[in-house]
Amino acid sequence: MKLIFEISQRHRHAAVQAPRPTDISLDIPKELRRTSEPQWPEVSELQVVRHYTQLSLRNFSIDTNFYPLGSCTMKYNPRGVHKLAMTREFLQRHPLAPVEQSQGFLSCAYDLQQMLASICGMAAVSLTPMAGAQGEFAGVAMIRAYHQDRGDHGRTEILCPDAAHGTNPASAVMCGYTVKELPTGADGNTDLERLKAMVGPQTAGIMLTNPSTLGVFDQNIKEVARIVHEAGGLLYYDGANLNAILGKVRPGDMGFDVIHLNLHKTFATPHGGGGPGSGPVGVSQRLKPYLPIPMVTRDEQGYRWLTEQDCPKTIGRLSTFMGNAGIVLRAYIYCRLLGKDGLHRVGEFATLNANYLMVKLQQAGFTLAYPQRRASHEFIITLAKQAKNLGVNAMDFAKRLLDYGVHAPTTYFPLLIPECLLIEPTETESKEELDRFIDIMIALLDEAQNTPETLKNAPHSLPVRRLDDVKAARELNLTWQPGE
Amino acid sequence: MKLIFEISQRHRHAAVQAPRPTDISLDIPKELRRTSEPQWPEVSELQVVRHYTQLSLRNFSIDTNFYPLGSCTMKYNPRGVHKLAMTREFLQRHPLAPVEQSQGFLSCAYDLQQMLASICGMAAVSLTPMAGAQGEFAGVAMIRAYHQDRGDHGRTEILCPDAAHGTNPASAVMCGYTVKELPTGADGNTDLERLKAMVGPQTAGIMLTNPSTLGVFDQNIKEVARIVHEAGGLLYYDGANLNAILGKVRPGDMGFDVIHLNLHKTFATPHGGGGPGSGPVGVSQRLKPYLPIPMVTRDEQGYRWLTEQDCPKTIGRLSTFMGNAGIVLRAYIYCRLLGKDGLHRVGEFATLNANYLMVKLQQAGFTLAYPQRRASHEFIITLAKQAKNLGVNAMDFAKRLLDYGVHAPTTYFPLLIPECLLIEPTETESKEELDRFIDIMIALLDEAQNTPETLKNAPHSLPVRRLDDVKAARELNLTWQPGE
Amino acid sequence: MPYIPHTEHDIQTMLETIGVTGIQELFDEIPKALRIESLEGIPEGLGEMDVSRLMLEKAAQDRRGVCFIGAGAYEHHIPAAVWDIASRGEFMTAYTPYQAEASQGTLQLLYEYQTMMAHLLSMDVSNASLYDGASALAEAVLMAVRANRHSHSKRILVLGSLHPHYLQTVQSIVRAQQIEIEVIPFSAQQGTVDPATLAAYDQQDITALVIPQPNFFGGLEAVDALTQWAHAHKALTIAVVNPVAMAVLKEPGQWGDSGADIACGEGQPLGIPLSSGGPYFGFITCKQEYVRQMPGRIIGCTVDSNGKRGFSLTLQAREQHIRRSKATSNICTNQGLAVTAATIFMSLIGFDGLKKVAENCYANTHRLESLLTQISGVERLFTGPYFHEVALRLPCKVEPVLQQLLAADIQGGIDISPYYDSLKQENALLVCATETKTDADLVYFAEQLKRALHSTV
Amino acid sequence: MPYIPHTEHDIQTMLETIGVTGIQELFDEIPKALRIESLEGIPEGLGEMDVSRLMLEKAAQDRRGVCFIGAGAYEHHIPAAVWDIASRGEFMTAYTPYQAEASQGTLQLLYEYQTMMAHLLSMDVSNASLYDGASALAEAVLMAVRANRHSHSKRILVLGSLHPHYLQTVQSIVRAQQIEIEVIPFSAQQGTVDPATLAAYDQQDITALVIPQPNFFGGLEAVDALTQWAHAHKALTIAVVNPVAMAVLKEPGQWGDSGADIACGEGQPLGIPLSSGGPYFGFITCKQEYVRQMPGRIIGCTVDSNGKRGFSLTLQAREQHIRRSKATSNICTNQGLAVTAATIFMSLIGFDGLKKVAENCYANTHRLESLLTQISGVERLFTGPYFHEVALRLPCKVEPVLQQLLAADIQGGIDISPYYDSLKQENALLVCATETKTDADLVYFAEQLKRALHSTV
Ligand SMILES: Cc1ncc(COP(=O)(O)O)c(C=O)c1O
Ligand SMILES: Cc1ncc(COP(=O)(O)O)c(C=O)c1O
Repeated sequence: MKLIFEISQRHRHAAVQAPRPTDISLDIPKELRRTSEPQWPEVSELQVVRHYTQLSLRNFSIDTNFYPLGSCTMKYNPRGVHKLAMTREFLQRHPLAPVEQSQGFLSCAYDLQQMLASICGMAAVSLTPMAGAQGEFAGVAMIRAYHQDRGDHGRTEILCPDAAHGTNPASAVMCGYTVKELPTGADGNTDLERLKAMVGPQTAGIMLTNPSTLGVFDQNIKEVARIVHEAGGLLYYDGANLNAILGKVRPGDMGFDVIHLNLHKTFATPHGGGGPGSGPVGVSQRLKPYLPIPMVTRDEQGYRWLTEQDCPKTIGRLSTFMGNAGIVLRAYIYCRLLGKDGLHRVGEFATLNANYLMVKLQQAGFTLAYPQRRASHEFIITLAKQAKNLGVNAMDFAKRLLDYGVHAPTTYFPLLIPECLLIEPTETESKEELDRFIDIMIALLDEAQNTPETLKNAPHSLPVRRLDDVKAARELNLTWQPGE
Repeated sequence: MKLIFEISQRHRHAAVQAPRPTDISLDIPKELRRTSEPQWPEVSELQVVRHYTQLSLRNFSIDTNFYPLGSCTMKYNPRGVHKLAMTREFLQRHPLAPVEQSQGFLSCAYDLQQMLASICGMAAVSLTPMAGAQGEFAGVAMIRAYHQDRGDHGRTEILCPDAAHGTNPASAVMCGYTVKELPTGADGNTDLERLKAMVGPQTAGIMLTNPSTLGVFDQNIKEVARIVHEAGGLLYYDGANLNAILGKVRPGDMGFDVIHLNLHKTFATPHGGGGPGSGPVGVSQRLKPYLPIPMVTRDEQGYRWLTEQDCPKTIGRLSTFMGNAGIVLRAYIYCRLLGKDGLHRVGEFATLNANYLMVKLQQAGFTLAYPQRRASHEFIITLAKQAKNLGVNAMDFAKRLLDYGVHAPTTYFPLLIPECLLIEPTETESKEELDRFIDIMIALLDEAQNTPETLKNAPHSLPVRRLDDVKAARELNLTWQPGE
Repeated sequence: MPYIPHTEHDIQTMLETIGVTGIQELFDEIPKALRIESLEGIPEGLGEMDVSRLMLEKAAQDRRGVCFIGAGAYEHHIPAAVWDIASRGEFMTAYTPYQAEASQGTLQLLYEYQTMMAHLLSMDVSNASLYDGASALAEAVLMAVRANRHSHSKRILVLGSLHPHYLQTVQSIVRAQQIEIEVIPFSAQQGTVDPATLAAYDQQDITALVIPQPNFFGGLEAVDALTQWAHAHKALTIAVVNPVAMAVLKEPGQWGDSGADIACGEGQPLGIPLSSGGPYFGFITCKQEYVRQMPGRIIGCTVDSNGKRGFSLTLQAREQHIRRSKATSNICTNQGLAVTAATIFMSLIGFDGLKKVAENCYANTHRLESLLTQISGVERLFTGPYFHEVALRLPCKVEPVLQQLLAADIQGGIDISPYYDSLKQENALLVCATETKTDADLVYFAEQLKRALHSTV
Repeated sequence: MPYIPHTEHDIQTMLETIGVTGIQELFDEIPKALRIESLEGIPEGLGEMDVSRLMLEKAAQDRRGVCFIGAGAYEHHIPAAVWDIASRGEFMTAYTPYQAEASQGTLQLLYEYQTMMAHLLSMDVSNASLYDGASALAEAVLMAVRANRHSHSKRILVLGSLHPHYLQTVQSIVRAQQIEIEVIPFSAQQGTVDPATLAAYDQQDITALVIPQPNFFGGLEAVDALTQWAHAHKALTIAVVNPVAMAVLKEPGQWGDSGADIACGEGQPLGIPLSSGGPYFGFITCKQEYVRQMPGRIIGCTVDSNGKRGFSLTLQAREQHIRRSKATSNICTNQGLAVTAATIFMSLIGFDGLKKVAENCYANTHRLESLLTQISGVERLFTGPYFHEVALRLPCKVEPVLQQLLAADIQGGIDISPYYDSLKQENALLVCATETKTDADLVYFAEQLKRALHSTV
């Protein structure tokens, strides 16, 4: 397909979109002014509509495809949530609009803070982090602020399991910590002996997600909490997997001191081809003073902002305004739609779907990473056997699935399981859809045995065949140039 | 693809969409109550979203394809128009809401009446007809009312050219008239001698469109008007082709007494897979008393409705309320966006595109129906030669175009040109798009000569191959039955 | 240039290709005297930004409080997904599906629509839409005249409790075809037609009987007896029904012994916003034997040249583009997009949901009626069961009361006295409370009505 | 069950397959003591209809008049097509394009975005977005520390005229990494930084200099001289710019002799609604030589196994999912959909349109300034050119005046005195009038301000 630049014509434009020319001439010194024109497309409105509509058709999406993408919680995000968050008045509200004309939005933010705190079993929540990773940063920064505030300056390490998501260690480093990798036990639980050996006065904290990215619930969690706390460290909960346990168990009760949530996984924001998300942080009582600002509070006059004046120990501001307010609205609306019982069911059915799929795939001949364990909302199969015997690896399975109209599961993550697929069906998919997926997986197994080339050369039916990533990185072409 | 019924599961539903159950029991006599359940789909919200999104992908549309569909004016309808017409307050306005709370909508309707009247050169406009055909009905009904009002009861015939759209004779018949078909001259103009021979005291009127559906402007129009008027008949203008002459010539000035417009062709309403449209009628002074109600007027208190009380001679009401009000809004918004100059340009560029395409296709070896004439906004090519020599007919060309991602032109209409394609590019398509179409047509000509089977078996790349229309009509299957 | 992509260079190249020197030359076949140079009476064009502002200002003038008006258009909850999907470019900007292979999306959807409507009404077949409820009834009348081979009178009986705008529309549309419309008066006490009234026509040749259910006052007609009478007298039965009411009321296919022959109505309650009266859509369904008399487009299921299932327009020989002056109707453009929305709506709400909607409408209107009739001087105009609309008698003229309610941000129904000679002296108010109204809304209405009456009487 | 498709029958079959008797059993690995039976503190679920009503009530509380607030978020016209297309399910509900073959739509769009941003700023390369303007600057600072091989101090100079929230955000984010932020005071008269002030740092090891253009007060910094100073002292230049202003102001790639090294900023003005501050998107661009230090996702153009052009994520070795603790940033989810909208916006508006937007913003704010400073006691706080924001001095405290304006439905700007010690006594008001304001709006503002001052002073 052509690039928008390649359908551009000099002096064409979508005329009604620009304001009228002004007659005022710009009184700006010459040396501060632009002199050249950028190579932007010059196209008509129909061309724009057609081009981007056509582009959209070259995507998989939840609206068109099943997406069993582990760790990503690709579930149906209600259209009603999106539409209401896009209400004209909400879109038009300036972030610095006076509180007198903002009570509607502020009340939603306030109520969401309360609801999330109670869902997580935490004392307070700040909504400002703009994605999971920024939530992690905020969380670890609070751990740091806590230790420093107590004059406990020797704590320089954060522990992360080897199965942790890449953002965990990256966030810890951004907070000035050294990261130590904690190995996982053969049963998928934390290896308590290794943990005991690794904690000490240098330990600022540990970052965990439970259920972990291995798709199992760490049964030793209370013990882990005890060990880390006794060593003076704090526990960080990566809430990316909250969908698994919504209404079933609360991170605060497990012993965690701080948590971030991914509103774009669990709370109804579609992924938008990469974002935006929102990563609120919740904390136990002792970390409350350090929460990032702004937050919303309520007094006799109504709802108002909490800023650094109200929160002198805050780790500070993480964005120009209050983070991804529109995503906050979506989460609020989603919570109100599902309510107590609806949220409770999310974890149940996400878990039911995952366990069903796991059992069926095992019956179909796939190898589970943790056959002894229950699946949480996700589980792992390993294709190590197929890779070795048939020369068909996890990536080949993934690409071939695309030909069947199913998005590939997460591949090669967590890193410790060779040739793995991390599969998360979510609660919004029907049994028929799962059964269809199982049938396809069985067909793939058959192809792997009989026509392995079909997999190795997949995909066959997409707009492009397998892409040359090496060339992309070697001969960097990141910007279209005229005459290309 | 499956039908929605085929993915249904007993007791599944999109739960948040229904209100809560009530505790009131229905006090309705048993014999008035429903006892059975219809076979409706029972599906989840995600299933609905995915099913209908997937279905949408099996359509051609302006947003995805070039649509040179003669007589249909498939141009780009600005997204801004749609969005503004979908403004919450407009959508929520009840048709019987008091005028005090309706001045916004009423003012748009009023202004549109005025603008359309001036565009057409007519004295007054009623917006109520719900599509072109209902506009025709209203127009002919007014002609009838006029004659009857004058006690002129002997006029029983309406003349329609053989090239007329099927709705013209059908509408005349609905108004109780006999239709006489008027042959077209070899040059595409009305055959004046035949006309003279056909008019008389039995002539109620004539229905024309100019430029005609042959894609040429009837140069004898003033003469036609004189002949019909002298015979005591009135002239009806089918405004489906108004896009061709917007701002260039006004039907009122040509001598027409009544006109309908297709707002869904010329004034920015997309076709919606078959509708809705809107077919306002405009009339000269003498037909004004008969306009269908309701209309909008303005006095000191503001805007208000005109009803049968105000218009005792009206042909009456044509819909429950005021027709397709939302389409009326769209036309108003479109007129305000384009304004005087913008509307003026529509006809110019629609005509430029058509003439360019016509000349290029002729150069490429296609046979024009009227090679001596200018194209209006559309023109006709005839594939009679190809049909005879190569056995490849207009339908084969049409179906094969689909494989190239271009919607087929109108085929086999008007009926008097054998194996014809009626081609209307519209003003919103770029020269590049026209050039691409020309290249495809050349390729098709080549295929017709060298691999005619490719055309005869087309389409090849669509969701279905050529459909069996005979079976569809013979073994009627109009309703899915459970267990099918 | 707004929405026109041509650059100066394009224009020059194109003109050269054509062999003319300017665009004006392309119009040289139009007699000079007829040509105009510019459009008068049209303001200068505005940018999208300015028009947006203008339209939002206009929209603000139409702001309104709680709406208790029904009378043929009903405020219902519309799931966000309905218009989100219906507005996809591929549905919204597609043409009528004449090129079936390039329109399988719309065609399959319409086939699903036909199925849902037929099943909802227990009728055999449905078409793919007509304009709206009133014009659908007009088409039903014309269809009955064609279909009833036993009758030659072209006389149609219509219950007087039919929506007055429907009656007017039918009259406007069938007038020229020598069809006679006879209105049967409704009982002043019940607000419905007593089947016994029909005895007056026992000896006449009647082509069809039109039965609204519920009727204009929300009242419920004795559909079985009426249908039986019609069939006994070789007249066809035309049902005019509210599709939401069909979730709880006996559906036309079950009326009498053999069911109504044609059932039509207004589709608006199925996911279409009020939007000042349109675009809505009319639905029409009938018994299989009358399908060839059906007006409008019909989609059929067939196979492609590989034997694969597909859909296409069928029985086109009924339509104007083939049959011209002998077509069953002049309709061409219909209400496709509204039907697209309605199909998605029906899939989302499901029959179970539709039933809850109907029950809530019923409950709210009955609760409202009981609140309002507790106000002294306010009473029901008629007795008998009703669905989600009820006619009340006020102790004073209706208009001034409605004006006062407006000031309290209530659109309190409509004054129906002007519609009927028999109600001229009655101060008759028609109110409706759909599932969208909360109990607080109902109570607020009652309070405000009390207050308004207090200051008016 | 809301959004859960399982029927009772499905559940039973699935449980049997798994071999458990109930869903609860699936949680049996969770220690009993930890399990909860229900969620406290969450209200009962509501239907979509009830939630819609609730949200519209809340929205009504946020209704507002004309907005003259800027300060980092700007009200611009957004063509309807922008969000109509961006909201298509295929864009909105797609995941991050890790599976390139199934994501060519998003990937090509992002490649087009990168191109447009790079060209707009005359920089070599752009990434695919960061969170927002302030956090983008924080990332730029971290990037500069990694990229500047000549400097070991981790000392960053920041012009004091930078948006105070940007400064705070940078501080929160880089604090733990021993990076020192030094703020250069702005001239009390000009409201910009005099390049001569930098002489104080001539002898120091400076890693980077942060230059906002326009600055927080709308003022224009001497970008050439500042850039020259930085480069002469082996410091990198980080530009923080408003993308709309780039239509008329010299773009970072042209600053000084060799251009800024990194240019970043807030993307909101490019088609993103105000929406309470987000989701917006941060953009970041740099010279080719620093691309491997870039944070966030980058799309590259490549070929498929048939040699056909295609797009994929590239340089992933910089990112956390590959490099983990050694990544250039922790960012993962970014602002994809906002960038989708911005790309469509830029295509629709074109550079010519963007220039008209910028010129209208300039004209409106200058006209507003001239109207307001005609009011006695109101004057400019600083001299010198400004773009579409201007700081004024009022004759009295700002807050009460703003409150009075609110009553006239005007959001009259923000009180910036609290942000700076040097402005504490100044009654400083920052106002902005974008292209969305009409002349009538400006005149109305002036009238109301006059009135407010009259009653306050
Ligand atoms: C387990 C886990 N942790 C953290 C993250 C990071 O969240 P975000 O992408 O919102 O920054 C993700 C998301 O991809 C994740 O799956
Ligand atoms: C020439 C002509 N006349 C009349 C009509 C009928 O208009 P409508 O489809 O709006 O009823 C059409 C539209 O198809 C047409 O092309």
